Amino acid sequence: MSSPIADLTYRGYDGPLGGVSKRWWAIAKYQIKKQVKNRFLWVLMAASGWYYAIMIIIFFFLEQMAVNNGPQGEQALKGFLANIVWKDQFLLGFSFGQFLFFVMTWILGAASIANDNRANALLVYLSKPCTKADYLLGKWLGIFLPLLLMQLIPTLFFWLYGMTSFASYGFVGAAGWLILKMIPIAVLGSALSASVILGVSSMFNQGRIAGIVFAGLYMVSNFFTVFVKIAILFQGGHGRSRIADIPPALLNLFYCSIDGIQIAIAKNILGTAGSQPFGGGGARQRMAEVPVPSPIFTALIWLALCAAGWAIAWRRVRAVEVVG
Amino acid sequence: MAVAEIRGLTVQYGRFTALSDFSVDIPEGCVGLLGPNGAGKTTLIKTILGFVKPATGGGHVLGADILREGPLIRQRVGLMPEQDCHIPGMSAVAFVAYAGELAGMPGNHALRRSHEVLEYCGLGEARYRLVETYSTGMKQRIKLAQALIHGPKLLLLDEPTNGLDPRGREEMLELIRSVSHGKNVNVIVSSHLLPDIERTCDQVIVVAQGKLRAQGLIKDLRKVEGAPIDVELKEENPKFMQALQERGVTLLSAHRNIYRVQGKGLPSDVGKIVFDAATAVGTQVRGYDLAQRSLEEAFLEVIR
Amino acid sequence: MEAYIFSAALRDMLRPKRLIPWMIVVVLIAVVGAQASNYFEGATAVQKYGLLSSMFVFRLVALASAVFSTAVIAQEVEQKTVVYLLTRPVRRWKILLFRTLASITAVIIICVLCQLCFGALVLGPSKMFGATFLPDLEAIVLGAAAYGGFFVFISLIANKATTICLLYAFGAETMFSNTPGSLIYGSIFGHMSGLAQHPSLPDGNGGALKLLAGSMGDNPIVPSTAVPAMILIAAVFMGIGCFWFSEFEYLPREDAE
Amino acid sequence: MIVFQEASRWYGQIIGLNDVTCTIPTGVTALLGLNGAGKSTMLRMITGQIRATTGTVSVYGQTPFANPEVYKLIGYCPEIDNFYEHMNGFQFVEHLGRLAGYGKTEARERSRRMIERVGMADRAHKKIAGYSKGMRQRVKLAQAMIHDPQAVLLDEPLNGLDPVGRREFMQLLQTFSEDGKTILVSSHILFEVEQMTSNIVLLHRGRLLATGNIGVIRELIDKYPHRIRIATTQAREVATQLAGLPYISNISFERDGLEIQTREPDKFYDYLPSLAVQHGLPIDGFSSPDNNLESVFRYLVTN
Repeated sequence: MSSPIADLTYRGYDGPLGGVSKRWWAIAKYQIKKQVKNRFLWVLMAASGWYYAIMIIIFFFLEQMAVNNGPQGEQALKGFLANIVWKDQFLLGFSFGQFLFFVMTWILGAASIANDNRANALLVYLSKPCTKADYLLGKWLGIFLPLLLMQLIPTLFFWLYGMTSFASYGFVGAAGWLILKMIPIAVLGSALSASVILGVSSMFNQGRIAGIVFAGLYMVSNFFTVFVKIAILFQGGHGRSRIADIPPALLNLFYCSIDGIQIAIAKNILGTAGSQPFGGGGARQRMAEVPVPSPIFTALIWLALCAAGWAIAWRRVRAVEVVG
Repeated sequence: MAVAEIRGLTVQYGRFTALSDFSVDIPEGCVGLLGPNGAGKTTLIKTILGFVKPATGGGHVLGADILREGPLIRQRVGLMPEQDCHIPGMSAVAFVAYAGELAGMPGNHALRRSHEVLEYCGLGEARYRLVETYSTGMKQRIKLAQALIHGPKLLLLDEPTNGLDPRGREEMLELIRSVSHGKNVNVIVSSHLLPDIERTCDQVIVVAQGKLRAQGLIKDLRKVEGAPIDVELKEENPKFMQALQERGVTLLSAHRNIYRVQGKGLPSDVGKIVFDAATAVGTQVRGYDLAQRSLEEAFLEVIR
Repeated sequence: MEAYIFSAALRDMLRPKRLIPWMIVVVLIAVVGAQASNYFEGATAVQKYGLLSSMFVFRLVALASAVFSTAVIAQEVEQKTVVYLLTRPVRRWKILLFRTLASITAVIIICVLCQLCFGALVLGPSKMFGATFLPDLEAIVLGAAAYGGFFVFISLIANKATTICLLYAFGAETMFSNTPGSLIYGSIFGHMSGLAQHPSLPDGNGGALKLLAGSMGDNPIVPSTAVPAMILIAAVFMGIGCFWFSEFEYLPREDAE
Repeated sequence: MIVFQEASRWYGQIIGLNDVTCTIPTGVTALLGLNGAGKSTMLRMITGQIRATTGTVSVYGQTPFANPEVYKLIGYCPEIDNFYEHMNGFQFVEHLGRLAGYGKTEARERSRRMIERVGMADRAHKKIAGYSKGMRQRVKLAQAMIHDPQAVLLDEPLNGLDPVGRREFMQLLQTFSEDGKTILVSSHILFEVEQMTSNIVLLHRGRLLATGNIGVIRELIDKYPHRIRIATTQAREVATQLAGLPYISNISFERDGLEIQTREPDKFYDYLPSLAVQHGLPIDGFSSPDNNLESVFRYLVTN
């Protein structure tokens, strides 16, 4: 007996309802959707590949020269390529992107839990069939996946350029499989950043403050990295490297920062200590690079930082406070 | 058929016992949950949501076990928390839809129903606005909307009128009444404002010191022994008492301009005497009814 | 009364939860400083100490001032508890003045501790109370006062005071003190260095560190002008601050619904 | 004595209070109004946190803005739920007592007394961070009264208290008012106000709508139409009698009686006894849903 006048008062919901597991995906999906709409992030991503971009431009001009100027140009290109160690280029690109990765992490993650804390959003999450683990995993994935994507895209772009333009110069053999190494590097690096910012964000109830603290943490820890760099560059002041004079324990300080540990991962996985940017330096006056750290050292710091981030977040997010 | 049955539940936080050997059957319909602060009300709500790890005892909510099936319970129950809460940076409609997705609704269903529920909660025109910009009254409404989105069979409302002004309170109570009556939604309202409970609920559960103190219809709780009558005068009038006593009506108590009297015979007979007495002393009767305790009086007596 | 405002504020600012992180920073600075001092050839211990304490200890004064000055009023406004302060039978300027003094004292305590640790590690316990000690102490005390007065005033008038203060201390001042010309007179840090008169490193040494220590340009400031200048800065800004705080409304924000 | 003289206050373009003139006498006065009606603005002006944009406010003859003399005379219990959370309740009250100018021993003694008076003696040494809403309200009240002020201003003090606490709180206010203090309570829980006081100041959108005591409210009640329910077994006979009265505008029948509507309640109530006494009709009871503050309020703010 349906009435011709529709009943617009409240009615129950009889539509489909999913199971109560995998709620984390709903959270992650929302986070990611929100993040990818942020155009500024894409700009930052493009900027983070600045080293690759400059290299591509240099290569492009040298190639043009080789095409237009005949053997002379060919010579110049070959000379330049001789100085280029491909895996070092990936290392450099990744290292030089670090600051922008940091900014991206900040934007992606600083507010993730902090703003929820302020708005009591946890009450909404936990009064639905979401557990604390769902919540944290969802938030973490919401930072990790976009960050991973944005770390990989410039690398992938450079690799594709290499594959298409320098296949005949031995790129495939020397660097063709490097992309497979860059993936775990980006995965580990993004996981680290995401875990740390998750922990920091959970400690505050204003995204702004969490961001400042994360930046502070980054800057302070980066002080070690910068300090070692300066020590290497300026020590003695005579332009010659005294890296051998610096005790290894102190050199390892280089890796004791958020940037440093990611560079350490990259060095471990790529298996190179790196070289001067833009193929510079050559044999003439090689500024020594900080040597590859022991993989165990790297793994320990990485694990400790990730665990710390998660542990803090786990402690700070309290399911018990849902009511009252 | 009870909405929730709890059997022999003891919950302890450290040395503090929040609930001790607590058993209750929460009936269908709209039930008021009363109790002073620290009485175990909050713990009971947590129990119904499947959040507590009791020392002993157990129970079922909507057929799901409170010890093992917490998430399942929370999919069937909607909670409107006491504190302000929202998810920052979202418009109302996105927020409520997201809450639906969190409860397991597919995205498109959630969005459709989000519009419907917001419309119903009186936020139809403000649904595209950011929740942060909402006023207190609107924030209460959106909390209700996010609790209703997944069509729960049981709705828990924790202080739903907190911070609302008289107009907002009335609208909120009207909303609660309309969901709880004839829509097949069971409601548990916890509130310190007893008149709100009086207006929305048929039954109450009174909890104090971790124990169930009373349970039953509000009507029964408010009954007064011996059926006396309350007479309200326009103004206080001491002569009125005397006039009553002369006519054989005993005065039980007087509070400002309200007099509780006990006479013999039917209410209408007593009424005649009262009118007569009032006319004799030249005062005006403004109200005349079978005495009822306010729910507040009843409550204070039960928990004492 | 005034004594109570001061001591209560000081106790609050130096309660363990706040003090412990600062102590960690102090120890960290001392350790890093001691490590760093191993890497300058041909410089005496005093020269190294001078460079590094300008770089670390004096910077800590600015940093701590920026943080503690917000605890004077801005934080109370933010957490809305300023209402309790404003409705007490005390003149408002007294509240501000004595809380400011408390924050300056807190900064001095932390920075002097840092100076002591730093001196003990870089110069060694026997030499740390040498010729540099008193001028440095004076620079820290007066610097804390000048920064404190200035930053508290900023925190009264601006919303994001900490950011502004840090930008001033680490951005503008670094630039002022590294550029030639008279800009350096506008830098509290410049006055502190002028007062401390740290000897500079021999030529060709230090490089980028000199930039951080703010000793690239020549510092024309001498102690006899630095002392009155810093006292003046502190007094003027405290004065304006007291006036401002007494005359203007301090409502917790976001309440005009 | 708190006096407003044509006082107005704007926040930028937003209106807080618009041209209010009134006097708040000793005893308990309730400040009523919807959200945003200007209640908090009014209290902030009295406590000298903000100035009047135009007009004047005077508290015991003095201008309150940043005036320590005024703060000696008034105590303020703000609406905010913010404290120095790391302190315990006792420390909080003592701290504010010291700031009120008392020495250590005196402040301690006063805090102890106040805390006892607000019923927090057993819980005062727990951290405020762990307090429930009710405990917070009590601590806030204790700090407002520590210096034994002449006037106490309370912004929504009953919010979040449970019925037991509320009753105690109201009794507490009653004892203060019996001591001859001025107490101004803002609230929007009207049934509580009714129990607390007979004096009201009603604000609506910044304007002063009504002020006065229960007598004024009575008159207000009588000025607008009333619905009155009459319980009787002979509804139709009663209706026949009433139908002839000029001030009855509507009669409807209900399950156990009838409901009438009248434009002049006073006259109707005068007439009513004659139904029972002269016409011998059985009146089992009668009551009016409009006979309370809540409906006066609704009436005033919707017109």
